[in-house]
Amino acid sequence: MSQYQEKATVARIEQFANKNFRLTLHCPQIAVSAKPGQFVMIRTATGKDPLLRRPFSIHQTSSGGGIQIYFKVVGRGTEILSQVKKDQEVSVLGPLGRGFRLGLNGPAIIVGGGLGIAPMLFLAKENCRLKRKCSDDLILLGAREKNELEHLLEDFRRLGLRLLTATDDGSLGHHGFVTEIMQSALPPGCTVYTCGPEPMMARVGKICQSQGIPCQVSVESVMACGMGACLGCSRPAKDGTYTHVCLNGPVYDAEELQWTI
Amino acid sequence: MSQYQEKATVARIEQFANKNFRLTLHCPQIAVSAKPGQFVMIRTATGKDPLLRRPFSIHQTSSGGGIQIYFKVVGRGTEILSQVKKDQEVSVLGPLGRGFRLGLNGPAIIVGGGLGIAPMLFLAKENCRLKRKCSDDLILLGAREKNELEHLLEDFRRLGLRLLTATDDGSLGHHGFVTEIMQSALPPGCTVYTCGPEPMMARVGKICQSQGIPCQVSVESVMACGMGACLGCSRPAKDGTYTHVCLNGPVYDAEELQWTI
Amino acid sequence: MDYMMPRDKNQPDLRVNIGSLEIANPVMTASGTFGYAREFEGLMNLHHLGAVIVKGISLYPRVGNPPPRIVETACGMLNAIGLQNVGVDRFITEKMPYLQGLNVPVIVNILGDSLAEYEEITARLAGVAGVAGIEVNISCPNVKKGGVAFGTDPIMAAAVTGAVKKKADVPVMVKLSPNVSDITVIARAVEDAGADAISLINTLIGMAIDLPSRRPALANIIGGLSGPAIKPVALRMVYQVARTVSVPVIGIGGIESAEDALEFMLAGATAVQIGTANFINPRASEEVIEGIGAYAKAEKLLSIRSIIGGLRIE
Amino acid sequence: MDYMMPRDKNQPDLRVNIGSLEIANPVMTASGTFGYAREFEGLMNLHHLGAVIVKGISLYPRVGNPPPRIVETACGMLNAIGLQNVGVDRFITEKMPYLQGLNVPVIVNILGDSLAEYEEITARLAGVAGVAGIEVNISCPNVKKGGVAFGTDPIMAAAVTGAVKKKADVPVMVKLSPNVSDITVIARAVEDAGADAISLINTLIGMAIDLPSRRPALANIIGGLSGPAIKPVALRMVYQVARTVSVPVIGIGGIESAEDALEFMLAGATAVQIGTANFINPRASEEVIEGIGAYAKAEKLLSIRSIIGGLRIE
Ligand SMILES: Cc1cc2nc3c(=O)[nH]c(=O)nc-3n(C[C@H](O)[C@H](O)[C@H](O)COP(=O)(O)OP(=O)(O)OC[C@H]3O[C@@H](n4cnc5c(N)ncnc54)[C@H](O)[C@@H]3O)c2cc1C
Ligand SMILES: Cc1cc2nc3c(=O)[nH]c(=O)nc-3n(C[C@H](O)[C@H](O)[C@H](O)COP(=O)(O)OP(=O)(O)OC[C@H]3O[C@@H](n4cnc5c(N)ncnc54)[C@H](O)[C@@H]3O)c2cc1C
Ligand SMILES: Cc1cc2nc3c(=O)[nH]c(=O)nc-3n(C[C@H](O)[C@H](O)[C@H](O)COP(=O)(O)O)c2cc1C
Ligand SMILES: Cc1cc2nc3c(=O)[nH]c(=O)nc-3n(C[C@H](O)[C@H](O)[C@H](O)COP(=O)(O)O)c2cc1C
Ligand code: FES
Ligand code: FES
Repeated sequence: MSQYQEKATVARIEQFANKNFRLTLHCPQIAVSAKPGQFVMIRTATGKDPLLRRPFSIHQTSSGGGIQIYFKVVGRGTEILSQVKKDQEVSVLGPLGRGFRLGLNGPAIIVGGGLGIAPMLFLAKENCRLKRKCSDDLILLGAREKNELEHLLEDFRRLGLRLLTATDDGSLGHHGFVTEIMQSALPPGCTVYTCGPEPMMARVGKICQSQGIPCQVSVESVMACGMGACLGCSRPAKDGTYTHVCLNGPVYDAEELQWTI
Repeated sequence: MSQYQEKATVARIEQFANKNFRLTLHCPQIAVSAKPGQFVMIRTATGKDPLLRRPFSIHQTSSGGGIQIYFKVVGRGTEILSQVKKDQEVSVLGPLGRGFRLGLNGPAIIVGGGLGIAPMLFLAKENCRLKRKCSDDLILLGAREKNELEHLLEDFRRLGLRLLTATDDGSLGHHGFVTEIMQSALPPGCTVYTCGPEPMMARVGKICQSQGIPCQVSVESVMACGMGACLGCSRPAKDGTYTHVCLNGPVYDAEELQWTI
Repeated sequence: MDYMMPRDKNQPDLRVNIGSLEIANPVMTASGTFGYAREFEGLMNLHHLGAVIVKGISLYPRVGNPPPRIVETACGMLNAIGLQNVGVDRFITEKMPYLQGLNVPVIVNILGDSLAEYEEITARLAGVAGVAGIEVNISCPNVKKGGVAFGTDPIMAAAVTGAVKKKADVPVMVKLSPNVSDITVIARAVEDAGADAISLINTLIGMAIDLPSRRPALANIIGGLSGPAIKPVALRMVYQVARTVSVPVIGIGGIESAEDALEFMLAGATAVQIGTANFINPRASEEVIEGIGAYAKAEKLLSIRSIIGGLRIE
Repeated sequence: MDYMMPRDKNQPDLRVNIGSLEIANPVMTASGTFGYAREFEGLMNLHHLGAVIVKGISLYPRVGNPPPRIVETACGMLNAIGLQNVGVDRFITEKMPYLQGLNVPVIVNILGDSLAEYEEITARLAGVAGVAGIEVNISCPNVKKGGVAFGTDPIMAAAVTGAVKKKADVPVMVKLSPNVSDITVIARAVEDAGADAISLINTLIGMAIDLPSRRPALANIIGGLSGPAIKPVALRMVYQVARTVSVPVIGIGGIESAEDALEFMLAGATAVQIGTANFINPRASEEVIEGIGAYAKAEKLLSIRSIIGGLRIE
């Protein structure tokens, strides 16, 4: 498992919704070794404040040595990151964590909500590549409103997979939660992959459990190091101990974790 | 004495020598009330690090509401400041301190060295305006080498005053210290104004003292507040007490201060 | 004396009580960071302040330490001003007239080398028009005890408190030093000795070195650390003390915004003081007051008092 | 055991001694910030380290605190990991084999609830191949004394030191807590009790609050403050302790760069530890070593030892 601390160059920064941005970084070592579901830790400040790196899922990689992250401005770190300029240098550490287990037989049902859509593009792409046949895969994406989704759809559409959308306000696709369209869409023998807000993932996990379908979830946690050194990113596991999201995750079998719905 | 905390807009940033920059800021309230020798305190970071504002002399003001500072990158604050972009917002506090006493009869001999040239342009201009007749004023500017000086000269030349230069390496004007050309150039009844490295100012002060010529110096000190609130900017005064550079200075009669030459 | 403006019934009630002193809002300026207030008159509306706490005053004038007196550190600064001040007599004649005109409670921060000095300053301040409170800085070295700070020993801290209380005709706040093993022991000692309120924290003792010259960055070698860097320590101590004593606690340390101030109030502070932030943003205290008001309105609080100590812990 | 590589005569001598332990350079990784070293193997050259100090080990495994365990603060962070670790037995069987292979001195940081526990861990570590030193974390609560930290009382601090010394077959460093009124008292106590070296500082106790939820930011309410924010406090304490004791002092607290490390050495530290900086820059310790080497070369120092305590004070 190779990891790198690279001085990445900003290749592109795009603003989608009001607070949603997509950042393309040139960091060839990380790009070539990244797996879907893994993440990077990025230094947002040049000074000592904010001090810690911020974790972001890898949205996709390019053969030219680029990686993309898709993020929302929620605080100071993401605010600074949203203001980077082309050609600026940014320190990126990665790839980190355990990604999705891919290439399984049967249809892949990929369920992303909100920022949880970020890792799903890389996942869908790579899974297709590994499985060769992916015509029965299905992508379900949910967001609050249309403009949080539409800019991302283009890249997903290019994969040629079946794609359904849902928005809380009905401005695009199904009017309601993405879990509502998922419920009836689970073919036998499928595997569900999900990332999104905790309640959404808990719900997805529960649906899968009740139907006996395997479900991989990508979860978050506060992180200081992202590489197993600080033990800060603990999360209660099913067996009563703690698991460390940066090392044992961020992807888990839904059953390994404790969920409060 | 009006002071303002303004959100200034960067109108222009110019790089002169390797580490020397000139920054033009639009902050009309400060511009209109500034006097030569006064300074501003600028926040360089958007985060909490570096925490404190940095002091800079006012290089010149424009009737359009602009002020200029001329600075050298010596640490983190000035590094950040050298990287501002046009239209960026920067918080500026000023004008601060007591400036030069101007409009005195007799020739003004203006001696600036290194970054100490910064306040001298504003001084020369304003002094000319107040005195009306300034054909016998003299400007002496020193620096380490040509490219630290030449970009600044244009604005000085525009004043139409007599101007002599000196460089440590002889690449422009007199080869040596500016104090060497000053020594012989002091006409009777003149007033000397100076700003530059401590040893230079001490030397200038001493020459003036020996010839009985009044000498105003602009000095530096570390500063936290720039407005008399922290008492951090103390400097030993002649009488054994401390003076506060931000309030009682930065301009003093050379005789008020203790000098070590 | 009544400092209160008639209250607008549509605005949330920001008043809080520090012993018998009612202040219009919970925001004061910290000693040594706001001069004698006048320095800020052009940059903010001084009348809006909950209270002004002036630079520490001693019995006799002090010239302070040689430079350098300050140095920046990560998210903070060290100062070794050396308690420069004009002395209590000149303070009363030269500074009080202006301060009194502000119509804002003036709290005088006092310091001394000995119990007698604390007592004497307090005596001279008694009856001075405009003085609404006294804040006792006990982080000063006790000359009689070989320079150990009054504030690091519960017995000495109580003795200073008692000495001041004996002569004071206004509420007395005691300002604690954070450089102690157990802040609650000191807090309890000064409460028992009669303190009407406890303010904390004063600066942490720190040091910086200038590598190129291999010299201490401060002429005094060590100095007091303030600013955002110390906020977590301050918040912890305020939380501990507020759970220990029953007098009002005033939170100080790295407060820059209304959010910071509200966190201190949740931890148990009745009011807060703005220190180093004044240097960076001269309008900091006014903005904190505005922000607290906006929060109270948004959260539909009838009185800001309702959040004091309101930290949710299960 | 000899950890030394044959020394290049054109390179400055960076070796320093911690009691009887000679290390190749004065840079160690701080306990709890470097895992068990293996986490960093792909990102830096572990063989370059002066020493590795591993995450604190207790007699029995500990699961640690519930989340959230960490929160960022201004130029720092708070942690309340809750001393999660695999316990001394699994440490020896699972972690030591890899560590031993590094050919770098391994110092084991130990912690306990009682004197007996400290003693027993030390006994189990005695004779374990690869263990080059023990660092005693005395910031832990003494269960018998109602949870007061061993490190805040000179008598308890000395007792722990004595208990560990009794069983240890390698040099013993005692790591001091900064949450005390007078660090020199504790330092003297542990030196008298036989400590071979003193490391400081451990974290300052702090707290953070999440305003929107009105809850403590850490599940444990309070946590340990580390990072650049605490550097001035650490530097001051190292300076004070180095002037008080004659055993080597190891400086810790907010060190991110060679400049920081050199400042601690000027203040009297024989070596330093890199903590929080490892999280931000996994190569931090290696870069500090390189930077110290470059400084020694530029300043034409025959040995880095010549700057220890070299602060110029007139
Ligand atoms: C493995 C992993 C992968 C991640 N991938 C992505 C991604 O692809 N895209 C993305 O946008 N984010 C992602 N995140 C979340 C991202 O790391 C945080 O949003 C970011 O660290 C916030 O930094 P900040 O400095 O802007 O906010 P801070 O100033 O640190 O926090 C500001 C406020 O936002 C809250 N906050 C923190 N994290 C979140 C969050 N995730 N959502 C909402 N509020 C939050 C904080 O509690 C705080 O109140 C991921 C997190 C992890 C652990
Ligand atoms: C009243 C006043 C007016 C000033 N006017 C100007 C001006 O017009 N142009 C200008 O360039 N500077 C001017 N200065 C100096 C300027 O304020 C400092 O250079 C600046 O604060 C350095 O900030 P920094 O964060 O880059 O350096 P820091 O990171 O704070 O310091 C980096 C290193 O540089 C050293 N240093 C600090 N100040 C200076 C200095 N003046 N010269 C050389 N080394 C220094 C520090 O000791 C430290 O070792 C003025 C200072 C004062 C008090
Ligand atoms: C420059 C300076 C001078 C100070 N002078 C005093 C003083 O005279 N008396 C006092 O009790 N506290 C003094 N303090 C401490 C502050 O009042 C305050 O307790 C401390 O700075 C922490 O708050 P802050 O982080 O908001 O600055 C001073 C602080 C600074 C920075
Ligand atoms: C996440 C974390 C875990 C820590 N765990 C331990 C520990 O187990 N034992 C110990 O003695 N110190 C521990 N420390 C303290 C560090 O070793 C160090 O003393 C402190 O962080 C100050 O140094 P720094 O500012 O460089 O991080 C820990 C610190 C952090 C941040
Ligand atoms: S973030 Fe440090 S161990 Fe996971
Ligand atoms: S810089 Fe604060 S008083 Fe001068």
